[in-house]
Amino acid sequence: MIVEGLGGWLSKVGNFSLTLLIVTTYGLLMGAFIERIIAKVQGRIGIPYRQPFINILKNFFKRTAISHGVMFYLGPVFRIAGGIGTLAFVPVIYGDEMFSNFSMAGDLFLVIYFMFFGQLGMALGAGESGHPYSAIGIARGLSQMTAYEIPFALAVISIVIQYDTLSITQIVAAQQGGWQNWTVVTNWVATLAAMLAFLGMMGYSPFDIFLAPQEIPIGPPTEFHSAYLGLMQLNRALFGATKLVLFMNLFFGGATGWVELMIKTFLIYMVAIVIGVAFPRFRVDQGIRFFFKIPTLIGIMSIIYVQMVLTS
Amino acid sequence: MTQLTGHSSALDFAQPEPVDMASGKYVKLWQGPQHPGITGNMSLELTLDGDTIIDCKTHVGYLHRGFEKLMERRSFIQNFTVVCRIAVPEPTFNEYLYSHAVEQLSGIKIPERAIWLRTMNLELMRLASFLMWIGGMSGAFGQYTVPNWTTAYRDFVLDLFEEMTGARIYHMYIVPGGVRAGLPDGFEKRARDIMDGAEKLLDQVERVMFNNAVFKARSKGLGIITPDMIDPYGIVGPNARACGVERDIRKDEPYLAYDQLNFETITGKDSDAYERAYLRLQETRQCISLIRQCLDKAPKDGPFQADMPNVLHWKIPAGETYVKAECTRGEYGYYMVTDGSEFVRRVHVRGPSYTHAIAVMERLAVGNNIADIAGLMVSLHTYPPEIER
Amino acid sequence: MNTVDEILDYAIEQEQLAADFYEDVAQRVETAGMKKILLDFAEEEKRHKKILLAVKTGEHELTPEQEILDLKISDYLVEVKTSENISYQDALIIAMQRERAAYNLYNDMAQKVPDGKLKHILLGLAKEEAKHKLFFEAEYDERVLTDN
Amino acid sequence: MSLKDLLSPFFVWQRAFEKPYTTLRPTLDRPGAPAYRGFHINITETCVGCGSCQTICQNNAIDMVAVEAYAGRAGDSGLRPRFDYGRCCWCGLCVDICTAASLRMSNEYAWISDDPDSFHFTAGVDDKPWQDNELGYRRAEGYHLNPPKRIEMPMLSAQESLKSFAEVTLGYNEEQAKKEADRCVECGICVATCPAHMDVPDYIHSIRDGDYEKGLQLMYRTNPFPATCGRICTRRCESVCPVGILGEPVAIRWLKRFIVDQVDKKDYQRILEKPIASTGFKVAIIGAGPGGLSAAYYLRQQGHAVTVYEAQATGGGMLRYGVPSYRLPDAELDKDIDHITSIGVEIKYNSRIGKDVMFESLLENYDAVFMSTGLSVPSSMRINGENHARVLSGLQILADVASDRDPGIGKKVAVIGGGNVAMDAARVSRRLGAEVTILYRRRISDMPADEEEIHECQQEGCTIVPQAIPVEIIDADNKQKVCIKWGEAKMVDDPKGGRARPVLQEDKMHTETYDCIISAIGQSSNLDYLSKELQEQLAFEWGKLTPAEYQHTSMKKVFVGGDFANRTADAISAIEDGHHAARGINRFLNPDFYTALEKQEN
Repeated sequence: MIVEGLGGWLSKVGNFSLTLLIVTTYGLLMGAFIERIIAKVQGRIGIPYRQPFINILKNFFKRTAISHGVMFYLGPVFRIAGGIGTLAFVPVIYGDEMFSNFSMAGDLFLVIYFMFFGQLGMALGAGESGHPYSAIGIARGLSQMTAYEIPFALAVISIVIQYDTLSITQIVAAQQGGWQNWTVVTNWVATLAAMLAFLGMMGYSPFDIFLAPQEIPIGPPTEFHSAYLGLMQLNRALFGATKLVLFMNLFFGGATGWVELMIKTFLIYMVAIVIGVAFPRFRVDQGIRFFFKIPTLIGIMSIIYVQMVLTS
Repeated sequence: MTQLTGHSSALDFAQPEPVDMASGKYVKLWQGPQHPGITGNMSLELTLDGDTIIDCKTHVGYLHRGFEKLMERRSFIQNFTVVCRIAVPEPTFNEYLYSHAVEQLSGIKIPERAIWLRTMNLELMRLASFLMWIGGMSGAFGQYTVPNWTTAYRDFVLDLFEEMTGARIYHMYIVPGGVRAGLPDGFEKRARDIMDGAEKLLDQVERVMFNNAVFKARSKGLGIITPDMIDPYGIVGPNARACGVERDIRKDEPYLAYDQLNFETITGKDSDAYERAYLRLQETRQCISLIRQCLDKAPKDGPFQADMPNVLHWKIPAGETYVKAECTRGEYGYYMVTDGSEFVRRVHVRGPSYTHAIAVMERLAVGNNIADIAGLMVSLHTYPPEIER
Repeated sequence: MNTVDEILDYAIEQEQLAADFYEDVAQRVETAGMKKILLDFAEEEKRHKKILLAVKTGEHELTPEQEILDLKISDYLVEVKTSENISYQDALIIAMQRERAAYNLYNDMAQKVPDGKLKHILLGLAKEEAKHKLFFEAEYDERVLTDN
Repeated sequence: MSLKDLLSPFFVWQRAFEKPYTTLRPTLDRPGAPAYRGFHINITETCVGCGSCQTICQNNAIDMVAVEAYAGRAGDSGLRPRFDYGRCCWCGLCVDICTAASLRMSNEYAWISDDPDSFHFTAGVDDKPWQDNELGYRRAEGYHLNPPKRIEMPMLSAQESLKSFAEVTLGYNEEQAKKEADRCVECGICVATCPAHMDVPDYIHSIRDGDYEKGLQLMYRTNPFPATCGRICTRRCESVCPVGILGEPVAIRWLKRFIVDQVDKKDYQRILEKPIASTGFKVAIIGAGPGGLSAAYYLRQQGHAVTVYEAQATGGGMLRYGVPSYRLPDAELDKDIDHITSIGVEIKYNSRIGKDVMFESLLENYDAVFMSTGLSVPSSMRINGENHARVLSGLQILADVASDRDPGIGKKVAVIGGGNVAMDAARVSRRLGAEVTILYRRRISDMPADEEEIHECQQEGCTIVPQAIPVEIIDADNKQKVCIKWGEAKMVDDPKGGRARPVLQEDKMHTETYDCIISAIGQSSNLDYLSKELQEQLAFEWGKLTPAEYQHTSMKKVFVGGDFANRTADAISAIEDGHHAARGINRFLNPDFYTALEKQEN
């Protein structure tokens, strides 16, 4: 029994490693593809598909010569730990034992925690650099996160109430049997709130407040370099893809195969891009005010909607 | 929202109370000299109260190449390769004004064709500069699509320059005595094609950038210049025109072929960042019309250079002159003193960025959010290289 | 003088005589420079002789078809006599006129013999002399007729 | 916030379905514009190494470096521009100023190399991939940074000039001279070409500065005949002047004349250097022509006592008797000669060596002898009838006119020859009222005379009949007349190169009658004053000799110079011979000083 349990564990770890590899690669490739789409809008040809891989490899082979202290370097490590942690509890392919990862009864809470974890690590690391711009960037990033977490949390609460479960696998299971069962149809109010939060989460215009190079150029991508920058880039692909998978699972019926996953995640991603290339960036106060207003309102409405319409 | 610490209005020039940094309430932040939100190597020393700027000081000196001094040690012809570097995005105005000053002092009269080619060259430069500026304005507020379009189109204009002058940026085309060459074969058609494309592009830009909720939210009401600030601050060009002051050297004191071109001075109402941007968009359209007029009217042949002495030991009689032209940012001037030797005694370059980026910027920045500094600065259209000649 | 060899022998002898002539004049002129020039002329004649010897052994072919430029300078110059203080101009005139005489001689002879090997040789010799004449005439044109 | 403002931005997506602005491989897909100012090309064969590119470069990115292959070429400094691409700003001024239009730019703009030294290269010499590029920046037609046309010399009109022997050229005024001086690019190629190595760029510079006294000082360093040379110099300098490759060369001769014209004769003593203290050595000079007097001047400057022996009644030699006064007025020649005598050179006129004074006695009484007796005997045509009484020598006519004698040429004359003497004889004849025909055996372009002289000659109404070979002089019916028979020539190219040769066409003969025929086909030397032994000892070859270093002959004390000792036979060469011989004589007289100096240098 113990041996069997250990064996199961080991195979789970192995399976997760494979998932990790696939999701990361997919994340990088999709990143390049999205870059090319943005480039097309901007009238350019864009980067080759291999570019994200080259960037990461190059950065990994670089060494750093300066030190800002241990926490500074732990920042990116925390960050990727957050990314891997998030993925670890998100079932990627519904109904496939191999790609269900460590999905369990309360994984939704865990995932939301992990999503926050990386950001906090980053905040500690970048804050360690001592540059005022870093502090400003972190303050901006955290305030925006707080702002979009509210509608997102409200939306999640709404679907938790709707499906009466905290397990992502079960939420996906509840949406099986056709598109009419997807949350986006059954609970479109929560989906709307979550998708607005998603815009903030992805950090494209008009919510790229914490990256804003014209305003605070000394943000994390400038402060970190060499392998640490590589870790961050890797995380961006991994974490981005994981978030998409999570959104797909929660609102768009999950995926039963890789092709379905790719199509769905890509389309979800495109929501941020379609808006991102068209608008300039909000000022930080404008951005936060935005989330506190409409999305939050919609989030509250979604709970009311769930209570009044769906569960009654 | 614009609240000036220690100042009652923009025209209050009293020394402000020093900020009590020891209180720990404030943060000092250096925006620049290496900063994507600054239009060149320049630095703004910002004192922040939270996200709000309560004091702004402009620091220059990072870009000092001493052109005015360099020119005193170079012959008159050699200088013409130096001056274009004073304002990188629009070198041609420097070339023209330098050449014009030299011609005035040495009594050279340039031929008709050179006058037209110069006018066209200056307008093409204005177009290129405005296209880049539109991109900068858009980019400063985080919209990255428009910059890609306009810089691409600027590149097409630079292609025209490349054909016409042999170089993309430092054209060195307007030489004392005239211009360096006539137009190459087929230039006119290509120029007209690009003008048509640029016109279409500007419509697109207006639709995407100016009819944009977020852009309006960011730029409206930002950095208002009132008409009574114009004279005390020496504000010129679109910045002044945007608040309704009709001031354009092309109209007021026509030079080159401007008196033969058909155009009206464009003015705005309230000079905030949006108004200034919109005014420049209209001026960009006007540029296209002027270039077309130049293409129509410029003589196709004839000399393009006046009779010149041997430039290797060219001496210019003692004298002094001030010449000016309307560049994209307003009045650009060259004050030149010669002493009869082979070298210029003194050159002073008056770039509009000096007032715009220092006095005006320092005053307008106060009370604004740190996020708006880049947009504000770009909306004033400043070029740090011309502050430090 | 009816065989090819005889003609060639005659021609070779003539060249030798010319060389002897220049050497003889060289003995009599007073300036060293002029002496050197005349000895150069003699050398030139010896070179001609060598060519003819080569013709005789068959190592060299005469080319009667070849067109040789005739500058016709010597045709209209006065006769010059050799003397102790002969000038360079005069020496050249003498040389030109000697070559012209030889050319005329071979040419005339060629007119008198029937077509065949002999005629071929005679015409070839005439052309050879024409070449020599051109050499001196070109020298005259180059050095003497500078301003003219 | 209107709905339009929310939706309108989405028009950005329109662009996504259009062709991108960018290209995949920019440097390959998009070559530079045809007139792009890219990397430099230098056609080193046409380049003369004037260095104007180096002068104009505002960044000192160009250095002129010696290139073996072009060393020692005539009219070529042997230098070629080397570019330092760490400094170059691709302004193209070097292309604009290039006098030979050899420097240009390719439209190549991308160059990657891991060898930093390869960005420092001599264009056209160091192999670069763009050297044969057809496209790139060239100087536009009609664009000049240096006026291509020279300032016209004010001259008497042809009608005016025919009336008298007054000087034809009037000289620049100050404004004209300064303008012309301005055209000089100060390359110094002329200095190397000038036989006397006059410091041309510097004295032209002194004109620009308005410091004519300095200009005069500079000229006297190498040439004591500036007034003369400023009028009649054969100016080989101008033939190599790089400004003349694309335009007209700088009028160096007229500028030289301008300087002299600005300085009054009486100021010469004050301005110019005085001789150093006497050395006690005595030097004899035979012939008061340009060679002899030049040697006399520089020897006197070195403190030696100098005596010049001259057979004629006045000095100047060929300058006085061979050059008509409408080209060189006597007063100007006197200006030069007077300064030479004013520093203490003694000239003994009417003293013919071999008759009045014996050469041997000079050898005995002087420490060194310099001979410069020139070419004074007219060459003969060696055609029949040449000794006819109405066949005159050009030289004789010029000498007669110079000495105010009537040469008696009549009303219709033929001049034979294409040199300067022929032109002078023709123009003098025109002034004497004759109708002149010039017969020349080659083409006009082959004439050895100055182009200017040929032009002026035609202006003044002389008829030039080119490709006319005189073959015989025939007695005319009248004793006062003479007939000439001449044949037309056709030009035949020399297969070995060299100039085309005229070949007489015997079927195209003409016979004309003239009042006289002036033969001007060259001169040779008259060495009658030397015994045969001496001629032999001095190694004269057909009237000429080639001296050793410093104009030294095989005789210990004897130095030679001037027309009979050089190939070029012009005034400036004679002047340099004299100067050079003066240096040689000085070394010869002070051997210890020079050996010590050389030791010091080594």
